[in-house]
Amino acid sequence: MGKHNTPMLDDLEKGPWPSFVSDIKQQAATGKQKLQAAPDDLLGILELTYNDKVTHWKHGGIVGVFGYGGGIIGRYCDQPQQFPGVAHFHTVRVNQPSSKFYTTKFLRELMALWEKYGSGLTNMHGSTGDIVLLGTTTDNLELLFYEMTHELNQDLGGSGSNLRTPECCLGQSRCEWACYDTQEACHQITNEYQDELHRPAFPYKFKFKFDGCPNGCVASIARSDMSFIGTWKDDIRIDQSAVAAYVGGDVLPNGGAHRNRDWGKFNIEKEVINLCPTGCMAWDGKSLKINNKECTRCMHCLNVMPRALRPGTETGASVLMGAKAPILEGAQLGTLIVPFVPMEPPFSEIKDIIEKAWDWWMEEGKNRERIGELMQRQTLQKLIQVLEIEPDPRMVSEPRSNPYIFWREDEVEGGWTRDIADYRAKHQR
Amino acid sequence: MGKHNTPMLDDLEKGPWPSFVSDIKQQAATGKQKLQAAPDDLLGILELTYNDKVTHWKHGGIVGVFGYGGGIIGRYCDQPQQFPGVAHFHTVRVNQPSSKFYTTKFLRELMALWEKYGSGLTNMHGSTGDIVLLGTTTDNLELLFYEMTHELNQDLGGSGSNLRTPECCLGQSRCEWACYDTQEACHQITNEYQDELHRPAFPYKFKFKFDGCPNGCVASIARSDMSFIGTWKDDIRIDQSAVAAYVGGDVLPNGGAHRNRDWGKFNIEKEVINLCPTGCMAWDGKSLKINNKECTRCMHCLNVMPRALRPGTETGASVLMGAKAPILEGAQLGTLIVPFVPMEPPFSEIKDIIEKAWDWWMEEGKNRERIGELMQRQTLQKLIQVLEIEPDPRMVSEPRSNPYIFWREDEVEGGWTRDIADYRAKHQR
Amino acid sequence: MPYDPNDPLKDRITDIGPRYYKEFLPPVIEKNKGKWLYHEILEPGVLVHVAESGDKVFTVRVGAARLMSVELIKEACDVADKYCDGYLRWTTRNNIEFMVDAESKVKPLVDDLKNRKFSAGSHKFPVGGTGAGVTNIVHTQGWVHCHTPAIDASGVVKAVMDGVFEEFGNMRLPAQVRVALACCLNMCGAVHCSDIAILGIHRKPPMIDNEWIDKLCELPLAIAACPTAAIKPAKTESGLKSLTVNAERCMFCGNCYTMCAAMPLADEVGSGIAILVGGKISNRVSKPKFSKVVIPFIPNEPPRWPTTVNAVKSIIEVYAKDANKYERIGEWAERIGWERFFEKTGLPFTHHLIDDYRFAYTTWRQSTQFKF
Amino acid sequence: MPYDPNDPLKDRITDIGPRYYKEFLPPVIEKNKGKWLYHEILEPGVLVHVAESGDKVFTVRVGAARLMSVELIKEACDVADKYCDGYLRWTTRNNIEFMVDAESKVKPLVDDLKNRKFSAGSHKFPVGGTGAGVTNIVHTQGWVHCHTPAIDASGVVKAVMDGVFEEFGNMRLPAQVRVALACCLNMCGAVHCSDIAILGIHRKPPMIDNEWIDKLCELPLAIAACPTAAIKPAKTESGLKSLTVNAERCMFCGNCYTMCAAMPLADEVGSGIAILVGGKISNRVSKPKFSKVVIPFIPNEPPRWPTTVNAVKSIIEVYAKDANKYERIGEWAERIGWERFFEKTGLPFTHHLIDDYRFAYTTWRQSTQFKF
Ligand code: SRM
Ligand code: SRM
Ligand code: SRM
Ligand code: SRM
Ligand code: SF4
Ligand code: SF4
Ligand code: SF4
Ligand code: SF4
Ligand code: SF4
Ligand code: SF4
Ligand code: SF4
Ligand code: SF4
Repeated sequence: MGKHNTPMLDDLEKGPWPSFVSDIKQQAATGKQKLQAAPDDLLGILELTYNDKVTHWKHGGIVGVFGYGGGIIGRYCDQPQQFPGVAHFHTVRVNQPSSKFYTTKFLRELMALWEKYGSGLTNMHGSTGDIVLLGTTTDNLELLFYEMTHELNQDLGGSGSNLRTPECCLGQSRCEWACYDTQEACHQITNEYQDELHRPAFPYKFKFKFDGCPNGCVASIARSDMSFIGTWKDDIRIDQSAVAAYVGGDVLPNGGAHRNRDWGKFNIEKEVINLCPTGCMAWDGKSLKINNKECTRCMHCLNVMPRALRPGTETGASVLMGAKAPILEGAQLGTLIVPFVPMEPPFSEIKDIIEKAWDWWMEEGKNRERIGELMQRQTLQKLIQVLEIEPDPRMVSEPRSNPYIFWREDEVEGGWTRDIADYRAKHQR
Repeated sequence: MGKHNTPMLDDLEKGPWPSFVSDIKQQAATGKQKLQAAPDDLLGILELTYNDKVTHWKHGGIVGVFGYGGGIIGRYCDQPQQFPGVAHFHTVRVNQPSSKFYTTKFLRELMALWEKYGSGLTNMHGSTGDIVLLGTTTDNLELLFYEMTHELNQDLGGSGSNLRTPECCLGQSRCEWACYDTQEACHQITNEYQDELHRPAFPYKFKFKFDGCPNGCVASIARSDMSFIGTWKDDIRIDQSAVAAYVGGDVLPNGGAHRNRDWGKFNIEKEVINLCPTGCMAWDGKSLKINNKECTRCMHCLNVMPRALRPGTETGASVLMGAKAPILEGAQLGTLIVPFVPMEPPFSEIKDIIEKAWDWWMEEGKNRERIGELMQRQTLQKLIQVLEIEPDPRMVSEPRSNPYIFWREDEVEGGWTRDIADYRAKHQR
Repeated sequence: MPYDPNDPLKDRITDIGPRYYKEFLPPVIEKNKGKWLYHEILEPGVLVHVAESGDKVFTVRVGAARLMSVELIKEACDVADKYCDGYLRWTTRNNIEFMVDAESKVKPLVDDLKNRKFSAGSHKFPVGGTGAGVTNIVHTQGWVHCHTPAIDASGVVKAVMDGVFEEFGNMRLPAQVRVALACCLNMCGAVHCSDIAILGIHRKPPMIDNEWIDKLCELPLAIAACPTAAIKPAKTESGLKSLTVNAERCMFCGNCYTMCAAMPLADEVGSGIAILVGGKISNRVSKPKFSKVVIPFIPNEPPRWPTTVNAVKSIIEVYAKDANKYERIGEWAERIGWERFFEKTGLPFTHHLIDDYRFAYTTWRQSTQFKF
Repeated sequence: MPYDPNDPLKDRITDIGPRYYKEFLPPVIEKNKGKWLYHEILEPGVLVHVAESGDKVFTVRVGAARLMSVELIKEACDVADKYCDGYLRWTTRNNIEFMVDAESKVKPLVDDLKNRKFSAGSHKFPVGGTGAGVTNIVHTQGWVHCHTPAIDASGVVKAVMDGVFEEFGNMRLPAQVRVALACCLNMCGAVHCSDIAILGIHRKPPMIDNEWIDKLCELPLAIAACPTAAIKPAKTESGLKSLTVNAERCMFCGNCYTMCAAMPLADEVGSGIAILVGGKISNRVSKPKFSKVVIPFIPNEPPRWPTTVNAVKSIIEVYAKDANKYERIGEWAERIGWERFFEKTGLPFTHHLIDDYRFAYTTWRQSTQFKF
């Protein structure tokens, strides 16, 4: 047993799912981490919290490395005497590589560094995508940063009113549906905007996420202020013989994703044709027809028959904006702003969109106002105008139902200034 | 040609649809109306307006009959010298009988009265449902009212911040789908609340409308602050042989409502089963099955096969509240408040609902605030509470997605008052 | 005895309400009330309802300009006396219904109705308005009687109904098409849930009648009336109490004018028509829907409003060609997607059509599902 | 040369960004990138992707507690060195993926992974998390590191994953079920679009630390932080500048505490868990959806949160029985109607679940369509 008596946490060592308690204890046991007492004291303060049911962490002050306005989250506990090992317990956000592939060499070096300067504990990964090094003291920060940049050629991620660490799905690296290279886009955009990422210049945080297709494996439509979701313009590629194979039962539908339950024989009518949200598919018993003009590329049929159907070849991305969590005005999903944009390096088209949007937001946004909130406050019309794009019915699910149109004076013949006298000449009181 | 030169209006005498211009001219020609010059001058001022494209009517002052705060809309034109016949041109709202059946005897008497005291012009009917007598002068009002009440046993309708004239669909009088007697309900509620109808005591107008079924032929869900829409609890009555007749093509679907176009042979799968919004119907080639528990009584299948399907026999109404036009906060449709209420005379159940809602609205409503707007301002929870009914998922299309719950202090163990000292004892600054 | 002006309260009768509907029910209706089995539309405008008793009632529906003279109503009474034992009714959409209790009585009635015309040629009692067609237009007062309209009502309705008259006497559309007109945002026609709505709108902020406003209006009420808080107190050079309107914040709802006669909005070129489509009231298949603005503005074009008439006609034509049987305009637009609606109708999608009011966010598209 | 504290700017390196992902791609991935043809899930946690070249990559996915020690990561590296030529990756839901380029290499890898356990018995690398099952829970810091939580994160996740472990290693649900946890309304887990969301909420208004608030906080910022304008300036008896909260207007969002450390909300009994269901992110069939609140409050029950675990399990069980193949929880609830969802799950529908925020009206039922 560890330094503290932790009966409740010990109970969490039971059960099949990996126990973070066992893991922290094992780290404590090694004693290799710079903050010797940290793992034990973390368990100690957590056990105390399990008794009190109120967190024992305090607001973090401004903590960081020289010249950066982000990347470190300051954190202090409110029982430093009892738990000196975690009295100061700041986290370090390390910018993960695109879609989180690693060599063991790099990981071992990074872990060695973290043992050398921290608690030996991490989050793999943070919700935004960073490698989160969990808990160290201020005096370790500069050294950690210096060695990380010099020896690992690795930079920090974002926090505060900055660009946050962009993230992407694995895309073309291991997925047949990726409509553009999410990894390359994510990497290039991250490097293009290093200054915005490290030095707060925004009203609030800003997040990019890159999904290779509408399945949304990196949840960009819910979790990023600007979301790039792969799509295609031309026709779904069909291999009719493979379709027949699915119908014949030679291949499991949906890549075997339902294989542990007997759902009966595959029924293409029921499982594909009738579920197509646009009703643009037809199956005549021999061949599958798709009226691609009416397809909204929802991915369902491709998901069900990956061997038979593939996205078109004229690919790019849709750009959505404004997703965020509920604070303050309620959660938002991304709104479709640019239906289709090419996604080839050097990604000039999207950089143009990004910069116009940022200029507007930095100009008009209030303190702690996300761009999605600004869109609501200043209207979608306004955003479209600053992006210099035309209104498009694809931006809305339906036209307005209220007749409260804000006409502009220049749209109304004769303008707005009128002389009441002229009116009264025709209309007595 | 009439007294005034009206070339534009004369153009509206052409074309097949009944010409209100021809009709006004024919009334003018008879010269029988008390306001001799009214029809001609009405055409005159309208022709002038067609030139100016701006109305020539002014705000109406407070005009009415003694003791009533509604029923008359005052109206004056802004060119009295040019059009003396319509200088004063008030309308009289006459409370129509349930679903607007008339004997010629009654109509002739009413028309005689209107010739005797007015312009000889009417609206059959106003948007709320009244017989609208279009245009007379103040001095005629009391006489008109006196004779109407004494000789025609007929009262005025509503206007102003009153209960407005209730209205109903024809219901059981000539429709096989009526789930309750809309005419009787409309008549009894109208008489029960005569005081509210004639004497302004509300923050704003209030409208009742009675639809016999979800088809909504009197548009109550869009046009009334409180809407009573017929429905049933038990099973749809099926006549399988009649179903077969439809399938066999012996009977036209939808009561022949599509007969002037060839839509091909009736296809019960396509036209009924697949259009059922709940997918609760099945057709095995011989008999039609309905899983009534899942039916939401949308009426589609009954509409398509009126001879085969009939509503259940355990009937009543759903009560919806808050419908209104867009001024001010945007249009509203009625919200489902009471899923099912019996609708038998003396209609005590709904009177109870009505009076509780009114008490709340008269207590809390601001000037010119419709009850639907109050519902939005003070929440649906509040309305439910004043009606003393339990929250029901049927009242919403979905539960809230935001987590911003306004907890009440009595719901939270230990209440809200806490001592910061106790907190600090465990949590240092 | 007659009314005595010197003693208005003398045996005064009040609060008696409407006449009891039962006095007015035709015998066949009275007898079979609540016992109807089914109905059929025999031809446009002609319905039969069959009762459990085997009795039948035949209904002939005719269109009517809602603005009606005593003279014309008397003529309708003549018809009812001649064929319907002195009974008739009006529908909730301002059509007239003549009912007879035997099939044999239908033809003579219909023939008579079809032959009645105004001297200038228009029908007095056009038969139709049933089933999957265009029935009468629910409408309001307009320039004939109201002080707040942006457009006329009766004239526009006459022009549009002349334009779609074929559909009034036919049942060849995918479903019923309900057209409504309201001459200002007060929407007395409750057009907000119509298949096609013709709505009068203003586009110029109210003028202030500085000399009179303080005499004619309760200034605080006018200020409070504005949903966008665009109205503020002001003083004229001459020192009179008055108001000013921040035109940038004005959305032309006219509520201030409703409260204050010294703030007129109506303008020869500023006021006109907006077209909304896709609303419905019935709960059939889909839930009731609001109509959506698809044409933000069409100028007033008396006497025949040709642009408006053509817009309504072409929307109906495209719909008739493209929609499925039973599909209302709104259901059709949602199935094909609004981007397709604008493509097929050829209507331009302008910034005016994007919601920017209270619930704007809920109308934006939060999905990658769209059609190129 | 090493870091020099006296001259931090000396050959300082900044703005270099992350490592280039290409350095980290396994050869078979690098070679076939962008040329994958299709995939198949061979068994829970084991995927194969086939490339145009005919090459195959086999992926073994294992669950992980997101809070990980250096020690455990090194062990993962050992596995990757032994079987995967020194490559591995993490998924967007905090699982680890080991990839091999030949089918023959799969079994030894899987067997090895399944045998690795912590001394106390829990798996280090449980295989699963694919297809129509329950994968790892996306979560946040909770009591392990944050100052605003209403609940713990790691402990709740461990308890819930133990409870649904069977579904992690199986693919027998109608569709994927994505569970997420956020320990306060800031929702760092972005749980607002999850099939099942476990959300920490407060129910007591902030306390005011009168003695310190003016020293610790920018009072105007705290006032401005409140979305309901519940916070007003105040003075203590002792005359210190402070704030007061109108508890009636407080909806416990915690934004004031985020801005001001002297306004703590967290409470032993006041804070706890709300359960939301029916959200989704993919555009598959239906558009992305928000999760809806179906259980307004469950107390904190460390260490195993039994009520929460059972709630999640029973919702999944009812869904598994009742939903159609491919149907996400939200699609299922909408098809059967929310009234049925509450009936089938046995969850009570209380006033807390009715929206009363900005878009409340848009969530009310404007139709007669409902199920008894
Ligand atoms: C570490 C992380 C949670 C985790 O355990 O993974 C995190 C932790 C915090 N978030 Fe977050 N957020 C994290 C991802 C998110 C996400 C998810 C995402 O990015 O996809 C969201 C929701 C999406 C969004 O951005 O809206 C998120 C929405 C917030 C918010 C609400 C912002 C809003 O506009 O609604 C706050 C409040 C604030 O910014 O003051 C917040 C604030 C915080 C703070 C800094 C607490 C505070 O108020 O100062 C937390 C520090 C906790 C700690 O002590 O470590 N965090 N935060 C995530 C970042 C790790 C990483 O860099 O990878
Ligand atoms: C006569 C009528 C239109 C018609 O031609 O049929 C009518 C005429 C007027 N309405 Fe209306 N409303 C009439 C039915 C309606 C309806 C339709 C309905 O009742 O189904 C509505 C929409 C439904 C609703 O109540 O929301 C309606 C919503 C309004 C409003 C907006 C109310 C709101 O809360 O949004 C106003 C503005 C106001 O009350 O100040 C209004 C105001 C008016 C005024 C009194 C103008 C004014 O601001 O003072 C109009 C007098 C015109 C005139 O000079 O004759 N009228 N009004 C209808 C009454 C006839 C009758 O009694 O049968
Ligand atoms: C006479 C009238 C009721 C009254 O009290 O006056 C009436 C009468 C009938 N309606 Fe209606 N409806 C009448 C206004 C309405 C309205 C109100 C409105 O339009 O303002 C609606 C709601 C419109 C909407 O949804 O926007 C209405 C929606 C229906 C429906 C649903 C149709 C749909 O596809 O959604 C049916 C069912 C059907 O037509 O199969 C229906 C069916 C019927 C039936 C068949 C009922 C019956 O069994 O007798 C009647 C003859 C239908 C026909 O004329 O084709 N009635 N009906 C109204 C005639 C208006 C007119 O003169 O044209
Ligand atoms: C590895 C990962 C991407 C990554 O960059 O790390 C991934 C990988 C795949 N996803 Fe995903 N998805 C991954 C997170 C997601 C997410 C994000 C999330 O859950 O936070 C989503 C959106 C979830 C949602 O809609 O709420 C997601 C929605 C999908 C879907 C849509 C499923 C649906 O029914 O809506 C598919 C298609 C399918 O499963 O048939 C899909 C399909 C796939 C495929 C089959 C793509 C492919 O051809 O390789 C991959 C294997 C699926 C599997 O594991 O069953 N992936 N996938 C993520 C694995 C997370 C994990 O460890 O469990
Ligand atoms: S989002 Fe699309 S492209 Fe990216 S991993 Fe998921 S399925 Fe593949
Ligand atoms: S992608 Fe979706 S919309 Fe397109 S054909 Fe397939 S199922 Fe239909
Ligand atoms: S609402 Fe229903 S009951 Fe009333 S007339 Fe229309 S169809 Fe018949
Ligand atoms: S009434 Fe509507 S929901 Fe009910 S069975 Fe008929 S079509 Fe289906
Ligand atoms: S809609 Fe407007 S203008 Fe027309 S009658 Fe009603 S209030 Fe008057
Ligand atoms: S028209 Fe409406 S928005 Fe404009 S000033 Fe008047 S009340 Fe305000
Ligand atoms: S969700 Fe709230 S409590 Fe949890 S980490 Fe984020 S900010 Fe902290
Ligand atoms: S918790 Fe939220 S609502 Fe309550 S006082 Fe603080 S900021 Fe305002």
